[in-house]
Amino acid sequence: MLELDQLSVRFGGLMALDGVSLKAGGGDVLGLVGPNGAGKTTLFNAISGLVKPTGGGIRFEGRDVLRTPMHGRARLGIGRTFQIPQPLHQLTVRENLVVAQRFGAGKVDRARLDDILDFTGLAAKAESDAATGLALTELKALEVAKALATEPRLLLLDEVLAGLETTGKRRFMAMLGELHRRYGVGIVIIEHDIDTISTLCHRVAVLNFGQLIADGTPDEVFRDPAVIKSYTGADHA
Amino acid sequence: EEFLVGAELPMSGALARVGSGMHEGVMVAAEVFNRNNGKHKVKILTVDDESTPAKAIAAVEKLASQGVVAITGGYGSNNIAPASDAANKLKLVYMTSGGVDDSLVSRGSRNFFRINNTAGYERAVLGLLDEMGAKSVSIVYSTKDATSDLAVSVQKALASKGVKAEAHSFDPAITDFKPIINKVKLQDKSEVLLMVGYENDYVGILRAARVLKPSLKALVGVWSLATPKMAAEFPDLMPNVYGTALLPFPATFETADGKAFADTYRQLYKKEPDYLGQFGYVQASLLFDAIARAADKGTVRKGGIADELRKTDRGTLIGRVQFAANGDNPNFVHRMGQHQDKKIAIVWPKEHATGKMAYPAVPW
Amino acid sequence: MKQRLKPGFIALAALAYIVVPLTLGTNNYVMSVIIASLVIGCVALSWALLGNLGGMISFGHSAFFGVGAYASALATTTLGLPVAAGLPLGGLGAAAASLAMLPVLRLRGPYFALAILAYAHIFRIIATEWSSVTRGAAGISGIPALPVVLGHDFSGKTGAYLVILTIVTLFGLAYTLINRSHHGLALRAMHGSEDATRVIGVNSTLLKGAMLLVSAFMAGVAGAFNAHYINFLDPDYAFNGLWVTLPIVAAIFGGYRTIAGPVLGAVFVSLADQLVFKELLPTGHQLVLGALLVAMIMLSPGGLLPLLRSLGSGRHA
Amino acid sequence: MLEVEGLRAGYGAINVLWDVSLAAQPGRLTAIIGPNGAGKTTLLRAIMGLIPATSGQVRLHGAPLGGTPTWDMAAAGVAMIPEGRMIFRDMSVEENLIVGAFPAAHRAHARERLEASYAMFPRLRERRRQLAGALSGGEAQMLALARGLMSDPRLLIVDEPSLGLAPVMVTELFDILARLKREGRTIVLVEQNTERAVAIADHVYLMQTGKVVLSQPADQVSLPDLHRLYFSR
Amino acid sequence: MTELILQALYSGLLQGGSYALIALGLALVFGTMKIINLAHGELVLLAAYVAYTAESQLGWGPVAAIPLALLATGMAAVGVHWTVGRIKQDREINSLLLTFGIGVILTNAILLTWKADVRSTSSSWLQEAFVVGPLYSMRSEIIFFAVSLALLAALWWWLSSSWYGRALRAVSSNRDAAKLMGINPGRVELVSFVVAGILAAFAGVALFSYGVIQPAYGGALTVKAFIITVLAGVGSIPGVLLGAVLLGVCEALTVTLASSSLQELAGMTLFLLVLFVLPNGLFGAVARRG
Ligand SMILES: Nc1ncnc2c1ncn2[C@@H]1O[C@H](COP(=O)(O)OP(=O)(O)OP(=O)(O)O)[C@@H](O)[C@H]1O
Ligand SMILES: Nc1ncnc2c1ncn2[C@@H]1O[C@H](COP(=O)(O)OP(=O)(O)OP(=O)(O)O)[C@@H](O)[C@H]1O
Ligand SMILES: [Mg+2]
Ligand SMILES: [Mg+2]
Repeated sequence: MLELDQLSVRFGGLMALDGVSLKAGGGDVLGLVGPNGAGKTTLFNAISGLVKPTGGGIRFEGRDVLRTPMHGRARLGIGRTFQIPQPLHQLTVRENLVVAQRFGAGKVDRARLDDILDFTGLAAKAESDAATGLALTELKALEVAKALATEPRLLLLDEVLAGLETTGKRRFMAMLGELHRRYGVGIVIIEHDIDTISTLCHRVAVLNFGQLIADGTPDEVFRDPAVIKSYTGADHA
Repeated sequence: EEFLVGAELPMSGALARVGSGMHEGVMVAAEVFNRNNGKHKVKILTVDDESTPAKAIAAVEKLASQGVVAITGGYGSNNIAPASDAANKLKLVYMTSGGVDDSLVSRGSRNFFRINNTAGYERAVLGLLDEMGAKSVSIVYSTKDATSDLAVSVQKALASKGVKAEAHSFDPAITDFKPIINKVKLQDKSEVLLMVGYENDYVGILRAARVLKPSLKALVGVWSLATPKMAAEFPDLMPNVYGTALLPFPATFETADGKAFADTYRQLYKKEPDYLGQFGYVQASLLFDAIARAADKGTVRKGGIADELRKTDRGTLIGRVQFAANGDNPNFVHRMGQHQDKKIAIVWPKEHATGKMAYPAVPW
Repeated sequence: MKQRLKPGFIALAALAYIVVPLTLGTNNYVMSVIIASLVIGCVALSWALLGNLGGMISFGHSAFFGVGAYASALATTTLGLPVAAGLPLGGLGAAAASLAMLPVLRLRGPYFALAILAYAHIFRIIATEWSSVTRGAAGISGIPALPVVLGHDFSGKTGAYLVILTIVTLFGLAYTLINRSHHGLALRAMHGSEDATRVIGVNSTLLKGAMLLVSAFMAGVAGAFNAHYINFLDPDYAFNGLWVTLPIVAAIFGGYRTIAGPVLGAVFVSLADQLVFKELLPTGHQLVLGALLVAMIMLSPGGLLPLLRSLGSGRHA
Repeated sequence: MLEVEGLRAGYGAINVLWDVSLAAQPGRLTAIIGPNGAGKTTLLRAIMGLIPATSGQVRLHGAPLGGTPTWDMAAAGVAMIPEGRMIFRDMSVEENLIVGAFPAAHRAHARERLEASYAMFPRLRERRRQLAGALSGGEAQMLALARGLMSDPRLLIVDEPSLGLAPVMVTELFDILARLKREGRTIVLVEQNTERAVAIADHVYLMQTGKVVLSQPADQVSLPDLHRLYFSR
Repeated sequence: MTELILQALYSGLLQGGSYALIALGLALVFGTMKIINLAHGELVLLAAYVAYTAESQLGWGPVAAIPLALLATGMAAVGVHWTVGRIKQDREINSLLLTFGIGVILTNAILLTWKADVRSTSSSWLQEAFVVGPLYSMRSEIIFFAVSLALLAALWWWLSSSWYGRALRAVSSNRDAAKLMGINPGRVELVSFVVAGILAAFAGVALFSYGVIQPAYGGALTVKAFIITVLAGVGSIPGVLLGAVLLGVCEALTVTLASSSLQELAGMTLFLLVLFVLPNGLFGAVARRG
C-alpha cells in the first residue's frame, strides 16, 4: 500500500506537483489521468525516487521511503515503466529481464522469465538487441516486462497502452487484469483513453496543474464537471 | 679497428632539446676522433630514450645487443640512474654530463663516469654572488629534481654565510611568473634574483621582471641561459643577465682541441656551438680516448675502458678532468658568463675572465 | 563463441609461457620491450574494465599507476617489506586512493574523465611536495628488484616477464569472471541509462564504486611491478601522462570491449612502435604510430581483435 | 504527389519493408494504418531518406528522389513529424520551433509562424524558455508537431501524432489536421487511432508485416472489416 | 599586501583571458558535436609555430602572421573533420582516439619541422610593460585579452542567434531530427571545425606573443582547454570565460598567498570542488529524468 502525503515537487518556478495526497495499491487498479503536463509522470518519478520531492511524504507498506534510494525502492517492490522507453543498452531482451530479476527480485528464475516473455508478447524478440532492434510498442512491452521481472507489489505504468493497436491493447489490458488477479499486484496506470481507464480501473485520480482535483470510481469521476472540462475540453457530459 | 659506441639520449619528449644539443657534441667528437686517430675508429649508434626511464633502460639494452663497447649520453638524473644501472649490469661503461644529482655517484657503480656535478654549479653561482657582495638573494626555482637540488643547497650555503636568501619554488607547468616576481619585488626586496630552471622558465621570469621592474641589482641563472642562442632570440631580455657558461661568445677557441671542435661543429651543423655541444663533445672525446688506449692494450672487452678512464687527467674545454673512484670529476667548476652587448663575457672565475662584470645592471 | 575462443586462449598461453621465453629470453632488448608492453597492457586492461563494465572513461589512470608504484616502493624501501608483499600492497594502495575518488562517481562522461585526471595531477604534486616521505622530485632509487624464489631469479628479464605475464593473465581471468556474472550484465546495461537500471533494483553507485576499486587495484599492481622492475621512481615518471595515453591507445586499438584486446593491443602497438617504427624513423617515430591509429579507427573502429576475426572468417568463407 | 513503388528497406541485415507501393494524391489525406511492428515508421523513414532503400523507388511530383539527402527534403516542401521524442532536447522550446524554419526560404517567416504555433498550442508558449528535454510526453508531442509546421510544408508526413496526447488535445490535433487539409496540403498520416484517422482520410492503406495488404478510398472502408484484417496475422 | 593581491587578481584575470582563448575552439567542437578534439592543443601550437616562422623568416609581426596561421589551422581543422567524418560507430570514443592520433602526428611533425628548441616572439614592443596605477602587465597580454573577449562575444552571439549556430546545436542534440529540418549535418560540422580552427589560430598567435612554445607543449594545452570546457559546463560560452578567469585568479592567488609550486594543485582542487557542487559544470544544464 502506497500513501502519499501532501507531496510537492517544484521545478524552478513551476509547481509540477502541489500537495498531492493519495493512496494506491492494496489490490486496486488506480487510473491516473489528467491533461498533458499535469504532473502525472512527475508523480511516478517522485514515488520511484528519480525526483526529489520539495515537500510531503511517501510511505510504502507502512514504511517511510523518502530517503530510500531508487534501487532500494525497487527492491521493496515498487516497479515502474518509463513513458519514453529506456531499454538496457548492449543487452538482449532476455538479458534485460535477467538483470531486472536478479537485482530487483534477488533471484534468477528462468521459467518465470519465459512466462513474462510470453505474457508480454516478446518471446519472438527475446534474443534481439533491446536498444536497437525494437519498434516503439515492443519497447513499451519490454518496459512492462522488465518491471514485472522485479516481482513488484506495486506497478507504476506510464502510458504503456498508448500507441497500441486496438487488439494489442485489449490483449495488454487482459494481461494487466490477470496480473492483478494472479499475483495481487497493485497497479497505478497513467492513460489518456477514458474507455480504457473505465474498463481497467477500480479507481481514478485526476491531476490538473499539479493538483489532485478528483479521486473516486470511474463513474463518479468522469461525471464530475470539473474533470470533464479540464480533461476532455468539452462543456457537455 | 672500428668500435661501436652507443649514444642513449632523449631525442624526443620533454628533454628533446637538450638531448639533441648534447647529441651534436657527441657526433662532433666522433668526427674529430676519427680524423685524428689514425689507428682506431668509432661509430656512434644512437637510440632515443624518449625522455623516460624505462625507454632509457631499453635503449641501453638495445645498444648492448648491437655490440657497443661503451655508452655515452643520457640526460636528466632520473633517466640516467636506471639507464646507467642497466649498463652496469651489462658491464658497459656509461659516460655522461647530463645528470648532476649526487646520488648517481654514491651507488658504487664501477662503470659510471661523469664530468660535471651539482657542486661545480653551486661553486660557480656562490662565487659570483660572493664577488658581487650580494646581501640578499631571491631564489626562484623549478620543482624538478636537478633544479630544486641546486637551489636548496645554494640557499643553505648562502644562509650559512649570513646572506638573506628567500626561495620560491614553482611547478614546471606554470607560465605566468608575474605573481612570483611581484613577491620578489614587494616582499623580498632582494638585490639579486637567482633563477634555477630551464630556458622557457627564464624567458617567463625575465619577461615578468621586465614588466614589474623589481629593484634588483642583478639577475643570475644557471644552465641554458648565457648562450648565443638566447642572446640572438631574446635581445631585449638578456642584456646583463648572468648564467653558467663554459666559453665566451664569440668563442675564442685557443687550444687545438677547441679549434677542432668549433670548426667541425660549424661544418656539421652550420651554427655556433653551444654549451650542450661542448659537454657532449668533452664526455665523448674522453671516452673515445679511453677506448683507443684500451684497444691498444687489448682490454676493451675486459673492463679496460673503465680502467683507462680512471687514469684520465686531461685539460678539456670544460677544464681539467679527472675521475675519482666513484666516477665523479672532482675538478669540475663551472664558469659564469654575462650577456654584454649581444656577446657573452666570462666574468667568473677571475683566471678565466674575458670581461669585467657589469654590476649593478639589469636588462631594462 | 566462448567455446571457439578456448583453444585459441590455450594456444596463446602456451606461446606466451613457453615459446617466448625459450626463443627470445636471451635478447634483453626485445624482452624489455615486451615487458614494457605487458605493463602497458595491464593498465590497458584495467582501463578497459572501468570503461566497458563501469561505463566510465578515465583520463587519469596514471593516478593509480603512480600510487601503486609509490606504495610498493615505500613499503619495500622504507618499511623493508619483501617485494612479494609490495606488489599486492601497491594494488591496495591504489584501491585506497580510489576511495578518495568516490565522490566523482556521480559525475558523468567527460566530467568523470577529467576529475580523475585532476586527481592524478594532485597526487603527482603531493608526491613532489611531501618530500619527507616520498623523497620529493629526486625520486626513489635502489628500489629492490623482484626476488629470487625457489632458486628462480625473477629479477632477470625472463623472470620479470613471467611475473607480469602471470599478473596480466590473472587479471584477465578476474575480468572474465566479473564480465560473465550478472553483475557484469548489470554494469554493461548501465551505460545507456543509469536510471533505467536503478529502477529495477541495481545499486549502480555501489557497482560502479566496486569497478573503480578493482580497476585501481589492477593499475596499482602494474605500477608496483614497474617500480621493482625499473628499480627507480620519481613523481614525473610515476604519474606520467603516458600511463594513461598509451593504455587508452592500446585498449581501443585492440578493442576495448573485449578482454584480450587491450593486452594484445598493447603488445602490438609497443612492438610495432619500438621494434619497427623506431628503426625507420629514430626521432619522431610516434608519428607513424599516430598515423596507424588514425588508419585503424577509420578502417576497423572496433579495434584489432574484430578486424582479425573478420579477416579470419573471411578466409574460412 | 508522392509515389512509392516496390520499396524495400530495413535495418542492416534485417529487412522490414517488402516491396511496398503506395501513392498520396495532392491535397488529400492518406492514412496508413496497421498493427504494431508492421513497418509504418520504417516506411516513413525510408521515404525521408533517413534509412537507405535496398530497392524500389520514391517519386515526388513524378521525379524520382533516389538518393536525395534527407536535408534537401525540407526545401522541397516535405516535412516529417516523427514519432516519439525526436525533439532537440537541449535547446529551448522556442529554439526548437525556430530551427523548424531552417530552410533558407522560410527563415524570414520564422517569427510570424512562431506566433501561429503558440496560438495553436498555448502550452508551448508557457514553456517557451524551458529546455525541450524537460517537457512532458504530451508537450513534447505538441512541440514536434508545431516544429514540423514551421516550414509550411506542402507535403506533411506525420507519425502517430496523437501518441500521449490527452483527449482534449487529440480532438484539437484532428481539427488541426483537417484545417491543414483544407488549406490544400498533402498529408500522409500514420495513426493507431483508426476511427478518427479513417474519418478524416481520403484514402486508407493497411500495412501488415512490411507489406501493404489493403488500399481503399476512405469512404469505402468498413471499420469492422478492417479490424478483422488486423487479426488475420 | 593589498598591492600584491591586487596584482594577483589582475594577472589572474589576464591569464584567464588567455586560457579562455585556448579553450574556446575545444569548447565549440565539444559543445556542438560532443567530440573532444584531443588535437586542439596541437592546432594552437601549429599556429604559434607558423607565427614563429613568419617572424623569423619573413620578419612579420605576430599580428601580420594571423592570416597565415588561419590558413594552417583552418586546413588542419578541415583534415580533422574529414577523418572524424569517416567514423562509423561509437563516435564519442573513437573520435577521442582519432584526434589523439592526429595530435601525436602533429606533435611529431612539429618536432621534425621546427626542432625541439624553445621559441617565442622577439618583438620587444609586445613585451613592454603596460601599467595602470598599481597594476602591471605586458602589452601583448592586454591586446590578446581584448581579442579573447571579442571572440568570445562573437562566438556567443553566433551560437545563440545565428542560423548556423542553431543548426549546430540541433545536430548535436538529435542528428536525424536535424536532417528532417533541412540541416546537412556534415556541412555544419565542417563549419564548426573551421571556426574552431580559426579560434585556435588566434590562440596560437597569442601564445607566441606572450609565452614560450615547445613541440611537446600541445598536450598540456589540450588538457587546460578541456578542463576549462568542462568547468564551464558543456556548450556554455560565458561559462568558458567564467571558468577560465576563476582558474587564472585561483592560480595567481595561490602563488601570492602560498607557493607557486602549489599552483597546479590549487587549480585542480578548484576544478574538483566545482564539480562536486555542480556536477554539470558552472553553466551545465540538468536533464529531465524519467
Ligand atoms: N526536470 C524538469 N524541469 C522543468 N520542468 C519540468 C521538469 N520535469 C517536468 N517538468 C514540467 O512539469 C510539468 C509536469 O510534467 P509531467 O511529465 O509530470 O507531465 P505529465 O502529466 O506526465 O504529462 P504527459 O501526459 O504529457 O506526459 C510539465 O509542464 C513539464 O514541462
Ligand atoms: N533500428 C532498428 N533496428 C532493427 N530493427 C528495427 C529497428 N527499428 C524497428 N525495427 C524492427 O522493424 C519492424 C518494424 O518497425 P516499425 O517501427 O517500422 O513499426 P511500426 O509499424 O512503426 O510499429 P509501431 O506501431 O509500434 O510504431 C519491427 O519488427 C521492429 O522490431
Ligand atoms: Mg507523462
Ligand atoms: Mg511506429
